[in-house]
Amino acid sequence: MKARVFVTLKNGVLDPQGKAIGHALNGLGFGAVGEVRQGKVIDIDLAESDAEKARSDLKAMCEKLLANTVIEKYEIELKA
Amino acid sequence: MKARVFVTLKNGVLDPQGKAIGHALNGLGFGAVGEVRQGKVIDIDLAESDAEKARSDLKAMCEKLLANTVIEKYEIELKA
Amino acid sequence: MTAITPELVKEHGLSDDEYAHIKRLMNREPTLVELGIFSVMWSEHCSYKSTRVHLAKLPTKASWVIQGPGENAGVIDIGDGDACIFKMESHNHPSFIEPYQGAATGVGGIMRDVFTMGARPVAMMNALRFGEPSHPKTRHLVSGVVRGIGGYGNCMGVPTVGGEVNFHKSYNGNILVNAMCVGLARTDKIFKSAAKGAGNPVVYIGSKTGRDGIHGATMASAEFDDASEEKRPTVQVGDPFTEKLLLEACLELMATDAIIAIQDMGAAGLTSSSAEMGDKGGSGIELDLDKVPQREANMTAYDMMLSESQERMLAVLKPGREAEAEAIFKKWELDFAVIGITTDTKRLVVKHKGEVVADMPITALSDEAPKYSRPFEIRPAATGAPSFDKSKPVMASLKTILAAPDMASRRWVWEQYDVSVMSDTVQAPGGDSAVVRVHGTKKGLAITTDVTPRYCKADPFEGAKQAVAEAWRNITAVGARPLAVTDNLNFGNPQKPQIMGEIVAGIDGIGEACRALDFPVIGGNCSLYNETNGEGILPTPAIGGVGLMKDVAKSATIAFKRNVDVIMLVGETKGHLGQSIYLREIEGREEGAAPRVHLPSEKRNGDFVRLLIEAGGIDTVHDISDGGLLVAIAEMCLAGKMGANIRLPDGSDPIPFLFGEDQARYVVAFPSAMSVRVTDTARNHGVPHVLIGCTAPDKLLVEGIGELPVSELRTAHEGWFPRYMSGEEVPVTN
Amino acid sequence: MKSAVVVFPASNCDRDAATALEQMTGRPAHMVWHQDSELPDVDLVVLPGGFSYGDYLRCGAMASQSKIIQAVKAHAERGGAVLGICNGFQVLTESHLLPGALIRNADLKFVCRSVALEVDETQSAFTRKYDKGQKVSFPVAHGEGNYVADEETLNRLEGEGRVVFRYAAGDNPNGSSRNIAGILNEKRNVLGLMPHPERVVDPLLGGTDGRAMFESLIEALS
Ligand SMILES: Nc1ncnc2c1ncn2[C@@H]1O[C@H](COP(=O)(O)OP(=O)(O)O)[C@@H](O)[C@H]1O
Ligand SMILES: [Mg+2]
Repeated sequence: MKARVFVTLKNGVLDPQGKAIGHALNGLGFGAVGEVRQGKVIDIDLAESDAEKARSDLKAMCEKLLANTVIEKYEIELKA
Repeated sequence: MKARVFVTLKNGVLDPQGKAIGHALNGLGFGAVGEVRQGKVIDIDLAESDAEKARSDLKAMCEKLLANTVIEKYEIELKA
Repeated sequence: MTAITPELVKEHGLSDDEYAHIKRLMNREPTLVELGIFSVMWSEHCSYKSTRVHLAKLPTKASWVIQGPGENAGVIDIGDGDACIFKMESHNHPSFIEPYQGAATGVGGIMRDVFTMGARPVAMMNALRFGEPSHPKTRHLVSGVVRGIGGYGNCMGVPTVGGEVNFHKSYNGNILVNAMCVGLARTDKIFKSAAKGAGNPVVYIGSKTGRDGIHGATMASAEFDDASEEKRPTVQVGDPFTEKLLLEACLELMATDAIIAIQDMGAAGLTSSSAEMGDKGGSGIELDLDKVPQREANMTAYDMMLSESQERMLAVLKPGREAEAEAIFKKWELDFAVIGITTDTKRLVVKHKGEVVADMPITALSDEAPKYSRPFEIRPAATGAPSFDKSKPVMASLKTILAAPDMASRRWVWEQYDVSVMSDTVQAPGGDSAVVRVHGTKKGLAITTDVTPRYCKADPFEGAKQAVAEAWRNITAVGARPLAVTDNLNFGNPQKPQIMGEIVAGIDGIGEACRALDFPVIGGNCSLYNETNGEGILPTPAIGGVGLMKDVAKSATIAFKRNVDVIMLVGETKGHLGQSIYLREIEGREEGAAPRVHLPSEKRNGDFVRLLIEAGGIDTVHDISDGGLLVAIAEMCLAGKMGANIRLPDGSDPIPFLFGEDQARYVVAFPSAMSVRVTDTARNHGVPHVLIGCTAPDKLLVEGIGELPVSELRTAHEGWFPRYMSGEEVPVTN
Repeated sequence: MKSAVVVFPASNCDRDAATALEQMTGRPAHMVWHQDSELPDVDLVVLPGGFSYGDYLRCGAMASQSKIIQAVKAHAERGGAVLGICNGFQVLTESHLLPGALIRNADLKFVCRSVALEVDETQSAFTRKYDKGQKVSFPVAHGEGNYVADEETLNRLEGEGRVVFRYAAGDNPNGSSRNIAGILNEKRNVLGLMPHPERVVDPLLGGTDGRAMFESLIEALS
């Protein structure tokens, strides 16, 4: 099974990278660009066929390691 | 309009981060974890109502700035 | 089996004659894998086929040289059982394609060259040349290269302590990224690459092999990889984390006596490392590719032999020591595999999936590799003393020069490098040489990289001499004794007689200067075919120099230190403006003869300056290079946060005197009480010298000419780089 | 004072910390491998600077999952002193031994230079030999030293005198909230800071302003 985990900054947490990207895009002439936030996407191959189990494992991985829940939130997406 | 851009390493390009994360997850007891690849997700607020135009702008942003097309590929997702 | 067509031969960069020679050596048609192996081993990069005959003329010996050119890096004896191991290498082309990864893997590669010999890297340098600032790619390249160097070196925990940055339009489409690594080992613990003896296990350590940077990738992807949807990226991605583990694991293994030979997998990875180890050991090597740790599925033998995946090493162990070695690499969580064995056949035999895919005499890859005496044409050197406008205001010119892209402070660059990790950096970037203490002792290494490409363009021979002389001078200026150099010869296409002429003259110039200064060449690297649209880059033979001082506490720095110190100019000033920064930045011309280096004067003046520093009490020295005397003094004011009052000697012509780039000169400052002793010593050594003023608060004043607050000079000097990089300013220069 | 330095894969200021400790205390520090589950009997544990696990994912994240961290937590729990420098500070926030987080420098660049700091708090084992408000100069060398925490946490840190070092006004190298350079835990026995005190104990290497931190610890813990 393949899983995709999104780790993004919580609202209100400063995002220097996103800010810099937004600034650079405006500078390149993309005037319609407003706020930009950057996060991580982590693609994981999982040798697990039970979706329930996979989801609960992924949740544990996020809590333990993949996200710093002080400043980040996460979403889990399971694929095929 | 909101857009989400995924920037990930092309296949075959070494992903040191993904490799280290996979290794760490295995070490934490998540034995089912196989290959891990890490990429970026960039969320963009766009003051643009024409989806066509938005998509072509986003493509230009990816080519120009968001993705390093020598080693990275990108996907664009438009949301309402 | 794939038939070897003429197209395939051509795509492998081999000429018809070369291919005919291969068939003779093999007594048959090579297999595709063998063709690939020949193509990389006979490439310019691995075989030095255009330069070998000329490089042989360089002086490489001295009583303190333990290892000259020929191993992964050169080694010198620095006393007390300590050895210093260093080397410089280019990563020009990859850095232009992908500046971050190109520069990062360049740093990683040169570090492996040094630690494969048993040394712990202790300092990094980087010599960078970019296109003109107004070129649309330049800013992006500067940003990526500097981040890449920092990204890799900082993670490794090795301080990056200096380098060079130049901008010139000749590099618009072909930047130069030369990185130098300096390491320390014990003289009795130096590791080499000769795989002596038969029946010894060949082990693979480090990262897994992927399809990174495979040569002839266009061909290969069509031939063997119809399944893959994307064109294979030829860019290698660096993994400094793995390299750091590899460093620690190798040093741990080296502390045992299990290793017979070890060699990093650099360009042409498994191929060149195994061929070179077999060649040097006079043995054969048999590899079983099924045992190679692989990152991707379905890798072919061709892929594996030609892969340039980073962070890998090949070692030959004493039989029976495999388990011990494996335990060390397991601890550091690195791949370890026995992938072959040494033999007494002097052949490289490669097996894959039960088949022999290559079986070739190793000498065919080394001794039999082509060696060319290419035709060359030595272009006459530029001559003449250019005219200049005597009425241009000196102080305004000084300010302009200090803010010129080639002269502005490089703080923006070096602040992105960890300069003080390892707690031995006595002099960080900003001075003449970096000074790094030998851990746990009072001794120090002085390290510099130098070359002035515009001189080399005007006069390849004198320019190359000057590069060596300037390196020697920079080391001397901190009070160290120059010991040896590594070079990085960056030139255009050697198949053009004019370019080949630059190469030959350049090597001759280096040779002459190194001989005269007792400064042997112990290693180096050639990067040829650096061209933009058929135009060669400025000839750029970068010189990395290393020197030794007995007591780092005595090292001199460029900063003025006390008010009313006497300022002395050492060396003869004729006011040479040809090819000077003044001429280029103020008059807008690059012309005239390059300054000549009179090597005996260089040696005499430098030995005198070093003597002063070593005797103690003299702590302020700066050599005079780009920009001439007034620029050197301004730099000393800036570093010392104080000013100076300068008086021109009677009868001197201000502009040539203040901005001329005559060689073999230094500025020295000391308390007036020492004047008599210093001038007497100078006289006794026959060293031309003149007292030209004294230090002062806050202002740089040239009597009868003008003055400027040091703060104003600082704004000019510090401002350009950050402003340019933030995108505010794109000046048109050179 | 007995001390230990934890070595994570790709720590790179471990030797610097050990050298400074030995120079200041006269005895060698124990080097402790991250896979070990026990600490030797020491007064001070140092989590050194560097790039543990390459700083991949997030700085300090993977190191915070190392076996030894349980022992470090127990040591702190018992009142033992813990000093996290640079990457060590990041490990401490990732292990929740200290509040908040360290994110990318505001200008996104790695920065290595000497910065001016103010000692804000001298009521600690780490800083008792400094004067309150004293200006000192330590080098920084990091890409992610931008301290963030919610307002409540920041107010609490300030209110409880747990902000120990601040970047002097105008010399904040990373955009850190309220110029915070180093903070204490509630029990005041765990200090994390981005600047490197261990790089300023030798006059030949750019200053001695870091010595007072080691002298404070020696006095407090011996
Ligand atoms: N790429 C770089 N990385 C680090 N330091 C650099 C770099 N380029 C220049 N520097 C530093 O800036 C200072 C001035 O450089 P340069 O003018 O080339 O010196 P010099 O004329 O003495 O050879 C030196 O201390 C040098 O080490
Ligand atoms: Mg100099």
